[in-house]
Amino acid sequence: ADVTIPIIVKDTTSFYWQIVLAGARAAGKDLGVNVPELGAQSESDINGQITILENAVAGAPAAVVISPTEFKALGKPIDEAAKAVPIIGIDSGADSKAFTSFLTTDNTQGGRIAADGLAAAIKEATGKEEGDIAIITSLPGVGSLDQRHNGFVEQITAKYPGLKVVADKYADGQATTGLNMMTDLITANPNLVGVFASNLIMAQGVGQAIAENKLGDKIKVIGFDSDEKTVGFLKEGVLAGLVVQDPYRMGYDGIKTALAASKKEKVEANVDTGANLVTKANMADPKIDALLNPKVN
Amino acid sequence: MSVETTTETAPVPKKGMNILFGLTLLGLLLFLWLLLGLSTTSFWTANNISNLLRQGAMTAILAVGQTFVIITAGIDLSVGAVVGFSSVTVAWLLSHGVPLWPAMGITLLVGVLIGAFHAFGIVRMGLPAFIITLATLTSLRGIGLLVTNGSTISISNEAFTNFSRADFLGIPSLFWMVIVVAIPAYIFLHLSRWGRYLFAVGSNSEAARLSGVNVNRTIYLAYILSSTCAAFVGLLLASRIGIGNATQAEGWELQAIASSVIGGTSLFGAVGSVHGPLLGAFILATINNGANLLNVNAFVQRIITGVLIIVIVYFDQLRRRGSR
Amino acid sequence: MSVETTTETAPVPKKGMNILFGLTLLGLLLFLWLLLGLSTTSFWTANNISNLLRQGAMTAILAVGQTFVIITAGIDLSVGAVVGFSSVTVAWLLSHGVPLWPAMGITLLVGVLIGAFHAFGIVRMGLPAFIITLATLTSLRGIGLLVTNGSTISISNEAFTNFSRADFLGIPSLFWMVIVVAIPAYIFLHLSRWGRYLFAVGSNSEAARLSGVNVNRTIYLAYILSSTCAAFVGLLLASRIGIGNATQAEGWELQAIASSVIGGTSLFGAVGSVHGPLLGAFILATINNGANLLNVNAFVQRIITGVLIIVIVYFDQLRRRGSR
Amino acid sequence: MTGLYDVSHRHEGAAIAKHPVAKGQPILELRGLQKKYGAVEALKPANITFLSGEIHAIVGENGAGKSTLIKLLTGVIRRTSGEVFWCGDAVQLATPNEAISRGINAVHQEVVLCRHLSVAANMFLGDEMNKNGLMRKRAMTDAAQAVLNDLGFNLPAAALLSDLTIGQQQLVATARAAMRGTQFLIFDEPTAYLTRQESAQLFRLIRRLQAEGVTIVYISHRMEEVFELADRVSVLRDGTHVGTRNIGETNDAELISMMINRTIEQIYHKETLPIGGTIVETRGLSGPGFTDVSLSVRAGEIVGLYGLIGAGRSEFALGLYGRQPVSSGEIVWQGNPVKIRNERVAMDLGIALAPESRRDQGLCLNLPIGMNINLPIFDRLSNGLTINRRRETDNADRQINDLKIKTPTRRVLASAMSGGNQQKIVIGKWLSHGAKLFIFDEPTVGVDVGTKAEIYRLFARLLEQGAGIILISSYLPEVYELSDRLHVFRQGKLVASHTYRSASHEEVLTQAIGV
Ligand SMILES: Nc1ncnc2c1ncn2[C@@H]1O[C@H](COP(=O)(O)OP(=O)(O)OP(=O)(O)O)[C@@H](O)[C@H]1O
Ligand SMILES: Nc1ncnc2c1ncn2[C@@H]1O[C@H](COP(=O)(O)OP(=O)(O)OP(=O)(O)O)[C@@H](O)[C@H]1O
Ligand SMILES: [Mg+2]
Ligand SMILES: [Mg+2]
Repeated sequence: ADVTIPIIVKDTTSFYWQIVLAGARAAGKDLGVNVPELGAQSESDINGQITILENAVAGAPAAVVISPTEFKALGKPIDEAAKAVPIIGIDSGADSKAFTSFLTTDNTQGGRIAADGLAAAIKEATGKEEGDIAIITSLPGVGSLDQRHNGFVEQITAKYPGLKVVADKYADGQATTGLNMMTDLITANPNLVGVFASNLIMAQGVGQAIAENKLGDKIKVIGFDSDEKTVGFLKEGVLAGLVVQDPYRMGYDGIKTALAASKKEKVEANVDTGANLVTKANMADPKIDALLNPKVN
Repeated sequence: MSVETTTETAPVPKKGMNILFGLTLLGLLLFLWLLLGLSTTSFWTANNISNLLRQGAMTAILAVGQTFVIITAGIDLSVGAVVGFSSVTVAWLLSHGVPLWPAMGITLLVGVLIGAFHAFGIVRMGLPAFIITLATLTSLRGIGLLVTNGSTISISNEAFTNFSRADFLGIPSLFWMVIVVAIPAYIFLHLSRWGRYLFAVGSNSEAARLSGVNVNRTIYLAYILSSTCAAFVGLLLASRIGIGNATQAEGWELQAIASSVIGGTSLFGAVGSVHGPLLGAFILATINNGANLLNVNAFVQRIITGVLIIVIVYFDQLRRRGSR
Repeated sequence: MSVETTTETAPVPKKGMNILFGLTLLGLLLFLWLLLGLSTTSFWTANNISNLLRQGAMTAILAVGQTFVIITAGIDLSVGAVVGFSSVTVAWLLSHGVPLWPAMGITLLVGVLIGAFHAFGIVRMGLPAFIITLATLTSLRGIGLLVTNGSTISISNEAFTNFSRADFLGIPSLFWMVIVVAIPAYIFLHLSRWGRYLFAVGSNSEAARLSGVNVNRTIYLAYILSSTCAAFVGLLLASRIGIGNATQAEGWELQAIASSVIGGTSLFGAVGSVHGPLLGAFILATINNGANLLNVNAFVQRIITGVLIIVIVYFDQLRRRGSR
Repeated sequence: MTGLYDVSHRHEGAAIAKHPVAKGQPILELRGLQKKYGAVEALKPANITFLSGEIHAIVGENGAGKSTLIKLLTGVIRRTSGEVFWCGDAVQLATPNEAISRGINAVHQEVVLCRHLSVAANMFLGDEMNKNGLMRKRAMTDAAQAVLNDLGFNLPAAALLSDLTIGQQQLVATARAAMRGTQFLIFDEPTAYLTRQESAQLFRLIRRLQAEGVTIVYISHRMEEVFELADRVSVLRDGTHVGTRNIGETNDAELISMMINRTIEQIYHKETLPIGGTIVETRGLSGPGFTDVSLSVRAGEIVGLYGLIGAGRSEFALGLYGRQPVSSGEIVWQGNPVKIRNERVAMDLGIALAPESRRDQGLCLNLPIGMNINLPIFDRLSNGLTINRRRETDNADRQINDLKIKTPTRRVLASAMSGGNQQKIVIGKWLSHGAKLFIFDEPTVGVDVGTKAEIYRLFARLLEQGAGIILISSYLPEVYELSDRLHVFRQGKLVASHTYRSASHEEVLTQAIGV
């Protein structure tokens, strides 16, 4: 395999991106492509990702698959890189027209799905789409989290006037902080009926707070992404739902598309890999089950 | 009024002052609690006080361990990484079928080894504490991520994960753990000769050595205690969030150091106590808890924390200077 | 073989050793380059060398600023936050219609003010450098997030954003900026009397004061230089990423400190140079660049970085001890 | 501009001595000058006048306030109240800078220089030679070397300060003060770490400065120096200025009784005791700084070690104590050959070392006095896990009483003590520990006459209890009068040995210098 196609994710220390990498790895094996797995170690490390992109391009690969960590910031570097190699975007966009192909999961749409899911769960529990809700964001200044946040707020304002966002919190990327914030929110807002925890780590922390206080029936939590822990929470009814993307497919198809592009084959310019709401009710679906249990290793 | 207070001959509180100072910090804490009680309805609920005690507990234990090191005029930047790494260690062991008690024992032992490695680097290799602990910080996170492949290991042992939620005599078990650590720590630091040796080494290691103090052993002791406290906190964290994850507890080292300094520990060594860092940690926890209850903007909360650190440490300095 | 090297009576390198040591670090850097040239085909390409020079540039400038502070036996933990805050400042100013040059000037001025505030805290309020800069770290991130409302501010000024990608005489503009900073820094530190005062204050501030050195002013100078370097790096970062974002450059302070120490600066003060930190920064950049080219697992990369920091600083210590 | 050398430009154009003061007229007047540290009144309101061109000695017990007075005059600390008139003008003297730019300079009791800088850099610190904004390093090194040579100090200007011994550092501080254009120069116990020979050089320097019109203030605990140098002498007691005398109109006895309010018949307290068995013997001991030293100490005797600065006596002591590795030779302890690998081994054998530098080796300055005194014996004060508080405080208080350490309580930090009192803490620490062999390295540096006599009496008490003492001192009268056997060191070697008073001062000195 002398064809090299590096994949650059946003944060190698997160489970979500490890699934993307696993998909890419599988594609590499299937297609006989050498796939260096690259990425910054925090979604907020923009400069780090630019650096990695530069380094990757310097290795003269056949193509590069990248998930831009910030829309505006990665625009120019991708323009620059695209002069040398075809660039395939996955997950999130960038301010560049140079992508050969683009496989997204629309994070804004994910936020909207979370809002719908939360409203439905609240309605199921209380009979009405009314009450106080809160948003907990893992880290400020991260593009995809911002989009989820905005999509969520947009949808709530537009469709569910009865739901009121009483707290809009930012943590520091630590599950414990999410947990502490949640316990304090419970204390401060006795009428809280729902929470949107917009990534995996926050869903874990918030879920733990709900579990500790046995409030799964009263406070409905929608998380984002999944792992063993949060799926367990879902089963126990601690979490009401998870918005799950298809990271495995994104990684797999990303490499596949990149290989095609490097051979100058025609590839589709835009692919939406979609986002799904998983609840206790539909988690047994084979399609959903595959999403929840990706073949990571 | 001059920089001399920041050199190694920084002023030191008198014995009596020490207790007074402890009281004043306690006063500050009580004052904050009073204030929050007046401005929110939910602060003085049993539930919230439990939460508060839980929230401050882990930093408090880290801060006590850190204080031993700072008293010897050292610093331990690795504690956050050790916490994360320990959560991974115990989760990994449990998921590989190791029974609970041995798994916890091994995790603590790993803490001991990490501390011994730090002391080795300082004593035998002559490295600055800042550097060796910074290096382990980096490496430990890497090892933990490698073990977990960047993801988390769930802990299914119910007994273990229920522990951090449990209460005993109405007080959260996590806070009991603070007491379990603080009492021996107090005896060690304030009543035993080893505590005195920590102070002596921090004040003038050459004089301590010529007085027959085993300086190297004292340094080993300090760093081992710090890392072991951190490993212990790792266990608590794993129990609390039910997962092992190498990137957890990021930045906790700075919180621990800040708690310690707020609690009157001098970064130049030879000044510190056990009760100070505990109060410091709960003051910081109260600030966060209060800000959450008052629904203060998360960003404003950061600003307030920074400002309060300056204010508290400044008044501490004033008090000490006054006592001269 | 003893702990005394970690107290304020750390060994002092001889004059001649200083240059030799610089050479040896340079040797290490060249050795790494040779090694990477042999083990990868892509290392010695014009493109990659440009990348390397760009990647090391920002840390290098931060490390030089940090070195001034460390020489006075201080520390500046805020530089990463200042970088992020400056990127927000310049982006905000540009987006509010302030022309480019004034916007950059104001950003640098903000850096000066932050540094002055640190020195004020240290000199007038008697706070440890660790604490005051830790507090500003926290607060500045908060302020930046508040200004941007937790998001980013785009920079539309093409001249500004193209700068960091430009070359001049085949050398990346970012690396030119290193030279622009390093030359005056060298003259300042090694040839002017103010540089000598930095060393004197770090060695024994009381002695410096008694000799009529204005210790306070020297400390102001050191912290202002450090923060201004950081603000300058903030401008470069904003130019490179085309946005202002308060959470950028997280942990860069530790990288800057590590670069400085790898470059032979002593955290106990009074030992340091301008060329050392530059070499240190490019050694770290080379390690990262090489690991990427060799497709080393990102987690293993962390482990290697930690281990290399220990090894390099250890050999530095050995060399110094040998020189006594 | 006055001063010996034309290398300083600090005062060019500065307002130094607007009205030149004629010799013999008041140049500096203190009116009600007072300093309080919290409740401690270190200096009670004092009225002292210094006359232009005189050598004015200040004497007093430890903690009498001498250094405090000097620190006030040099802007190191700020006064609590009172006025100071310089050349007739009221001045603040709020910062060292102000004092220096008026021409007031000092060589402080504790050497305060930057150990990371070169000798030359230290000498020019704050007063560098510049050209176009850049330092002229070469020119400064040359100029510094010229000054050192001219003063007869055999020191390399390019060396790092940390390579010098504490005595040599003292010389650098002296050379520096002499070099700076100055009108008023204060020496705070400059000879504490100096031997006879260097002291003589220093005195020549002081006389040269006086001839140039510089006013000198000279603080010392050595009476003979005061009588040799001074024109007038002021006495402080407990922070009070008790009087000023013309040197011709007073004598030893009067000054001592002014200082301590009583008289001392005999300073060098020496009892002849029966000499016991050999406690320790070194055979051809070599290590860093000393080679082939063979000597022995018997119970009941004081073995004195004399030599010039850097002769290797302290290094020998540290080697014997296990602090530094011994490269060859043998140590025999009460008949058995032993290897002393570290300090703990030495202590367990029964060796105690009171080191020479109280700041660097002797004291934990920012810890309380009591903790310092008890440091070697905490294991003995503990019952298993915890320390017995009662025994801890009793022991500290006993040493404070016995040694008359001037402090309200054992809780005061060691850093708040005067130089001499700090020295007493170091000694007290080892008295409470007890030992068979005591090594005292410069035990009376900075200690006042009265306390010196007490320390010598303590020596006698230790000897009576069957201990042996190695006394290292650069103060010849002390070693000469106290030692049962006196060994002379030169360049790391033991070059001569004498029994009690068997050689003259001159003979011993000649052997130490080696001419
Ligand atoms: N920083 C300080 N804080 C409190 N008290 C102090 C401080 N410095 C000095 N003192 C006290 O002031 C008094 C005078 O001290 P000073 O150093 O002037 O004595 P001295 O005459 O120089 O003695 P010595 O001969 O021992 O050097 C002493 O009682 C001392 O304890
Ligand atoms: N760490 C060291 N390494 C090498 N040589 C040293 C060291 N310390 C001191 N020396 C040298 O050893 C010699 C003996 O110094 P030492 O301090 O023992 O002399 P001393 O007789 O006690 O004189 P002093 O009166 O200065 O204390 C000196 O020449 C000194 O420069
Ligand atoms: Mg004195
Ligand atoms: Mg000596």
